Amino acid sequence: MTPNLTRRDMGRLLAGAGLASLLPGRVLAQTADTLSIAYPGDVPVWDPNLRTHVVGHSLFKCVFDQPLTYTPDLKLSPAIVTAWQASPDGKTLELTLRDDVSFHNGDRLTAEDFRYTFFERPHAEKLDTTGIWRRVSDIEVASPTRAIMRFSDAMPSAIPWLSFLASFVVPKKYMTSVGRDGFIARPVGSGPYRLASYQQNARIGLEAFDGYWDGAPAYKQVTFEILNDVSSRTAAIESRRVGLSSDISVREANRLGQDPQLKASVEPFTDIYVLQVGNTGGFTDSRVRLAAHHAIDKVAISRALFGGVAKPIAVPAAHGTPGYPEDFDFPFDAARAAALVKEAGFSAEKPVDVTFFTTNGTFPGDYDLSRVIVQMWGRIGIRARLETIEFVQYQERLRAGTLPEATMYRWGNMTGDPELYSGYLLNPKFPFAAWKSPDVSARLDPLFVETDPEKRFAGYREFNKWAVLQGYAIPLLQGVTTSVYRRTVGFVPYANGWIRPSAYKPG
Amino acid sequence: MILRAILPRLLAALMMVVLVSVLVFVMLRQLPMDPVGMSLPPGATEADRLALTREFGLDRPVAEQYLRWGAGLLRGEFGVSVNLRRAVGPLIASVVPATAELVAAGLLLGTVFGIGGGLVLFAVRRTPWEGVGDVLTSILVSVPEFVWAIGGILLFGVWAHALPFIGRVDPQNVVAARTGFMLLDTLLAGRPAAFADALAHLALPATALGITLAPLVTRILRSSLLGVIVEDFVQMARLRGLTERQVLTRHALRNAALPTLSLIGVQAGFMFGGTLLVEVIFGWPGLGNLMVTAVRSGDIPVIQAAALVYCLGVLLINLVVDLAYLRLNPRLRLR
Amino acid sequence: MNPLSRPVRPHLSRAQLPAQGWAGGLLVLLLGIVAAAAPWISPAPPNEMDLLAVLLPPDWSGPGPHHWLGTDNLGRDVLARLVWGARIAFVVAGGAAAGAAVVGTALGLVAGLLGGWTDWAISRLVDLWMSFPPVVLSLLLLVALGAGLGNVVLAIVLVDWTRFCRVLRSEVMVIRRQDYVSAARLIGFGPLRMIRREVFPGIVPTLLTLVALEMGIAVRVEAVLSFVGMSVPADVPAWGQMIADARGDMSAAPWAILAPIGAIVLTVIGFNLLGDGLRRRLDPRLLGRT
Amino acid sequence: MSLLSLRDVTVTARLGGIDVELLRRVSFELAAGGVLGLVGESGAGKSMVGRLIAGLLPDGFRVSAGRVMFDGADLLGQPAAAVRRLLGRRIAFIPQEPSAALDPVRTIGWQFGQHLARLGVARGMRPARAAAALAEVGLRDPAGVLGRYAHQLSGGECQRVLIALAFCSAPALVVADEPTTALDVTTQATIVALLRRMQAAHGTAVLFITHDLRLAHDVCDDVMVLYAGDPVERGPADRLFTAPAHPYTRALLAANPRLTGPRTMLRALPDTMPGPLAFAAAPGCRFASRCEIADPACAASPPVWRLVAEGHDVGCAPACQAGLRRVAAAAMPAPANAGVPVLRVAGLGKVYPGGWGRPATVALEPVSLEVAPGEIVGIVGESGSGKSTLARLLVGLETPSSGTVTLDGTDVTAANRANDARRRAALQMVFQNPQSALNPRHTVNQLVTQAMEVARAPMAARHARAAELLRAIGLSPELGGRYPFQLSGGQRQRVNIARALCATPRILLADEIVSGLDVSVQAQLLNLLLRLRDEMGVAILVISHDLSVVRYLCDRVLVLHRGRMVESGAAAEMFARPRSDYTRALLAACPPDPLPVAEGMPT
Repeated sequence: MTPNLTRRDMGRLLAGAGLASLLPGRVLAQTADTLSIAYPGDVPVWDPNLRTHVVGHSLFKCVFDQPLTYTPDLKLSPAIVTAWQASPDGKTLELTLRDDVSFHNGDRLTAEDFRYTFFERPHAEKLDTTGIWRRVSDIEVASPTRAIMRFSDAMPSAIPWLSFLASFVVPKKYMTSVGRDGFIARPVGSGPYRLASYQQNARIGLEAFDGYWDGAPAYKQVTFEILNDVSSRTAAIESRRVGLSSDISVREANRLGQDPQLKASVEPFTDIYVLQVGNTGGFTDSRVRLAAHHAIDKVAISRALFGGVAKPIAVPAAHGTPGYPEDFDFPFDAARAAALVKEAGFSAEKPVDVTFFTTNGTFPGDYDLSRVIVQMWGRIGIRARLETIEFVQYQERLRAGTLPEATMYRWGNMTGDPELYSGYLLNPKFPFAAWKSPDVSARLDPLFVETDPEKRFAGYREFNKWAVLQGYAIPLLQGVTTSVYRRTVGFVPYANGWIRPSAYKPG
Repeated sequence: MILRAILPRLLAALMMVVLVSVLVFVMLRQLPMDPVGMSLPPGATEADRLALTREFGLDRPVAEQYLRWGAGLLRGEFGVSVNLRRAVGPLIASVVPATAELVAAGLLLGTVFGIGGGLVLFAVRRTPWEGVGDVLTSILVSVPEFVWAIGGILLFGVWAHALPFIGRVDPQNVVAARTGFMLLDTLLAGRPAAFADALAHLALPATALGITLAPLVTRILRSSLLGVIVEDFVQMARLRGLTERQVLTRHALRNAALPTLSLIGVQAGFMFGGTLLVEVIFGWPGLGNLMVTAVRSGDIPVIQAAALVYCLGVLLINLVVDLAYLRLNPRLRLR
Repeated sequence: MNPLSRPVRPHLSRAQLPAQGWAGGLLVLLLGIVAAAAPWISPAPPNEMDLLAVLLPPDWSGPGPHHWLGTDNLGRDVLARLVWGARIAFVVAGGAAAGAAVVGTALGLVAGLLGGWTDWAISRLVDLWMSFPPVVLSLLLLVALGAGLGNVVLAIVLVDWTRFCRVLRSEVMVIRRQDYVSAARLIGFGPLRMIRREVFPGIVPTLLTLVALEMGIAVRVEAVLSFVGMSVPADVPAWGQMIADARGDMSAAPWAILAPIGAIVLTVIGFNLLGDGLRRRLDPRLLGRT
Repeated sequence: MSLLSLRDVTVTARLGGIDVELLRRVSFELAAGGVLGLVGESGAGKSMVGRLIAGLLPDGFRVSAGRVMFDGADLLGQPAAAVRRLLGRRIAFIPQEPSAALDPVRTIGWQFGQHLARLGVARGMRPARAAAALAEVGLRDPAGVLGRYAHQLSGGECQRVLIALAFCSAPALVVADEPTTALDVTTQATIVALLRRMQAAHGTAVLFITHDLRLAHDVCDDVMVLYAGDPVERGPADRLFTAPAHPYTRALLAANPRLTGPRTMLRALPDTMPGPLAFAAAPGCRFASRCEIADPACAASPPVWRLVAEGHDVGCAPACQAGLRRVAAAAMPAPANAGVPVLRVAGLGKVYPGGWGRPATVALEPVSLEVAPGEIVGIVGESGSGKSTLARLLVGLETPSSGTVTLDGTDVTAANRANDARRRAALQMVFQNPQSALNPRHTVNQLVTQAMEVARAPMAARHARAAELLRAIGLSPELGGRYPFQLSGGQRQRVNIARALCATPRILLADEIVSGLDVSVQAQLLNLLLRLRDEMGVAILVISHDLSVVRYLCDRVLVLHRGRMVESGAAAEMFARPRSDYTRALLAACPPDPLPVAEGMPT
């Protein structure tokens, strides 16, 4: 930071200023093996275990590796961990690690690093992973390629968690030698890319890691341009200043998709829009809650706001994930909704008053969605006072248990696991639950320790149906992930919304 | 002598800094947000929350929190970001040059165009063009700056494809940050192409900023010139045989510069804040983006440091303008 | 003495506003009429959504009811929102300007008349306030206060009272030095009568000018606050909110963003021209320095 | 051959849609090395002549007829650049407001250097040349002055700098436009002396523009009198002031209070000079409306020049030739008999305490005086003498540091509600500048009855009282509905006086109430004060820097100098035999009266 200018520097300053004025216009350099991506956010900090950060996940995933990963169509797939075996009581998990994985600094990745990442670090430092892996009592290093995780209580969700937020393997040797601050300044992972340059909140320069176990990525240079503003991201691809823009509005994506040089990927993914319901005010009456659900025309909303791409959901889970009961439907039925409201003693003339919290701009379309729902409710006798809050305030109210009747929220779950949907969203023991009633815990607690995957999934499907029929949550739509890119980029959409340049191949 | 003029102003500015820091601190304690809550991982318990609250010292009385913070400031420590878990000082230091560069460029553009406009309007006084100029400046001041920013992106960035509008420099032109000022760094790296690129990146955001300043400068300069030009000493200069041009350059401009300078001082302060919007729109990695992110995530240590830096910037600009004013206006100087 | 120098006419009622001042006044009047007549001239309720008719382009063809300026992303009639938005603009502008004027004038009068340490304290308070960039301050205030029409007005008042205070304070100081104030004192005027009869009438023209300018500023600020997502409630059709709503689709549906931008720019121009006209009639140099 | 001559120069401007001749057929000759005075009241067009010569008439003003010959060439026929080349070289100007005529943000040295550079003086020579020029005008420490700014110099010093600037190119002609008006009496005298010395030393011709008859008489060889853009009379100064031929010149002289000779009533012209917009409607003699010997033909026919004596001619309508009436000067009313003093001031003084590191300032050393009912007492002093401080102490706008003020036997020194009321009832002040003293937002009626507003008097009563007061001060009650800006300067000052009279005070404190007013209006107001004294028996404290005004009005005089009373006593005694050095210096600084005392006034 300290300007330390020599006389030679001054000479350069002057010469450069003179030269620059002679230069012709700029040239856009985008060669075949470089790719720049307009992306909506930065990592909080270059320690992947420190914070669980949804937006930063794709970025971490470029530089770091996860034990397990997902295929584009959301199949759990081996990564550093090639095989896993849980004991029947769910208290041990045996993992086999690849032997050909090395970190960017050349060190080999072994079970020691695994133990360090998922046991030593969470217990020694204050990390977000501390809470996640609380139930890990030890990790035994059986050999450099074999690790055995031991749990104090069964943790069936350990498998999805190994491919979820903050679960990135970090190099023990390097980390302990340079310390956390040194690591953050020069992060070393085993991912497909190494961090070449970094400007906080602005630009991340990545270089392909030739020694990557899964083969060096096709794009040798990848730059993430951090553009928080959606219209900037739109303009960035429209003007071809980037090869790929992620997370822009559905309509703009469709419009840009018409461009012969561009393609748009507009897909539903694992995030879900859900109205979190509070056990308060008018919503203490289940008839009103159910009426509120019946009154929402999800198909029309999807068509108007998301070009029909966002799939309506009947339970708080995405279609195609194990917890989704495809045989179940909760229909839009304004007449039935009106009847239920009437049964509860209200009507369009004498409406039930509720408060409705929404964020504005925290999630794509959040505010629009909320306003449309308010109008739909108004027709059947639920008069909602819409209040815009900041995301922080949401968190604060959620924790304090002072959320109102309804709150608009988009729940993210890139694993598709049902526990990470309704398991967290409705469990009154967790801070994420807006609805608090004991009957939920009674049904959820067994599922949290159920080790048989099939039983577990079936249990969640039943739980989801039950919860919706109680009106404990009002699921709305799946989120939509949008990307617009040059035709030549070779983009691969992921069902969980990941942006993974290492998977793209120019052509 | 200079010192005797500067010292009281410096002391006043210092007092203002202390007051501002108190105000920032107290105001932020009123915000309905829980920085710790935002910062907790999934599965965290109430005990975790309390532990983190203690760690950040948020359980102490506000006065004590302030004293701790203030003591830290004196040591050059701004605290630790709740969300990013790193020292706020270096974080701020890494973004301030970008904002400063933007403000400087905006000020330069606004002032240059403003003064040019003022001279033109002065030259066409009492002609029909004066009315045209008036209406034009009225329109210029009336359009909010974010409209200019969006319009600039659409027009020059997307449609004409002439200027970049993302960040400070293209990826292939990234150079090592030595001063943090991209224009300087590119030159120091001896890369004129990168310098030109940085300049091009600066064009749109700086214009969006400067375009709100220019008409104000134009107006004040014009009206000051109109005021000065009827003063006795200007008439005397004419009576000594000076041409209108000489009268303007030798006497009128320097006198009219005083109110213009005051205005630029006040507006530069506003402009410093105006960068916030422009930075968000142009993805400019400066203080504004940091601040907005921090507000979104309830990161109070960052918000209060950023707010303080904004105020410091304004106070610094005011101080500089004050001193320049002092330099230009002998009537204020001590004998 | 120049034979042509005529005494400056101090009366607003006899004001000869420059042509632009009239143009500005006319524009403001027109918008005022639109705002007042919104219930009668609006083609549709401003918040009525039609999810089957989102982002329809402006339609002028054939008979029957049209969306003259098209619809927005929620299928609301842009013209209807524009017309009702004029009301909000006037509420925000009027409320903010009145609030800032009351606070700023009161403090400015106190500071200018009492002088001494009171003046010192108020001036330092103003300095302190002004060291916060307005955008930053209003952002913080709105986070603290929460969104809402009243809070938008309050935030603008809290940010902008300093402008009134500064200008009017110096104006009061000038008047206080006038001999007619001493004369009135010698004749036996008490402080209140002094303010009411001698001082206040003198600052009224400046006050009016400032109010006009402030109204323009308030309309702008409302747009900026909406832009960063902190403004009026969902069911209030404000222009700034319209811009924010239309921004995501501005290439696909430019009418939805151009209409409110045009309305804002016209309104602000109207207030500014009016204020400038008033200002030019009074002292072209005093106000410009603030 | 004369250096500068104007031949029938007419300046026309378009005002309010009509062409107005602001100067009408002005002709004069100025010989090399001579001094020509242009005399007239404000608005007569004197300054326009200067601007005309410089070719710097305001936009929209043009010379519609005539020639301006300078050094054998017609200035009007030359391109602007050619005329400009003469400015600052052959033609130089000395301004009215010296402090405002120097660039406030440039040093004197810089401004001098610029001028010398234009004159072609080599860079290295300039400081020495400038210092020499400043030394010539009698500035001590010329080198020091070069490094200063205008605001660091006194008005007199600024004027010396400007005179040095004007003379450093050895110009053939210097136009001095009211060069001493803004200065104190004693400074005026030194500046005039300097100007004469410089003029004689350089052999420069001077066009001396002034409103001050006494000064013109003292300084000029020849004088031309202007009235409302018309030259009315011109001739050698001595002759013109001893045997004025034009009724206006005579009226001016009759309205000018004198420093010597018997005190007689001034004869004031009625009304005021018409403004430019009225000119167009007066094709004939513009003075006709105020002229006591005018006949109907005057207003229709333009003046005709006729020679009165060698080098002395008068421009007048035919009526003038009919002859002049002679009126004997009216005697002054006898001074009122002194009774028990209504105001008694004992040891009144004001010291401003010093602040951090600043010494205390003595604004007024203890002063004592008494004023009897119906008496007029003058307080004389230059700026900074403490006379305004004394006034403010008396009325209670400031609190004294020492001494007492007693009104009608009651001590009202302490500031409290009861004393304020007593003070208000007995003592009222007329402020110097009616522009500032009359709130422009109130009507005349409201203004003059302001005192009744506090008592919440009904409107009808106020209107009645307003009419009464307006009549008393010689204004038509019809003016009551007007605003101050709709009145002339003299009328405003009358309103100002009427307001002070509303509560029928026993003492009126008149602070410089005639400074800045034209002679004819001044005479009206001075006579008004005398009449008020006689009719109402009010005592008047007159504060003035003008000795002739004080001599005319006052029975007793107090002289203040630098916050100290240096002399007090009966007026007649003081003017005849001043006791203090300062008073003597003051009197010596005044130009002598134009007329030999014995001759009397032809009118």
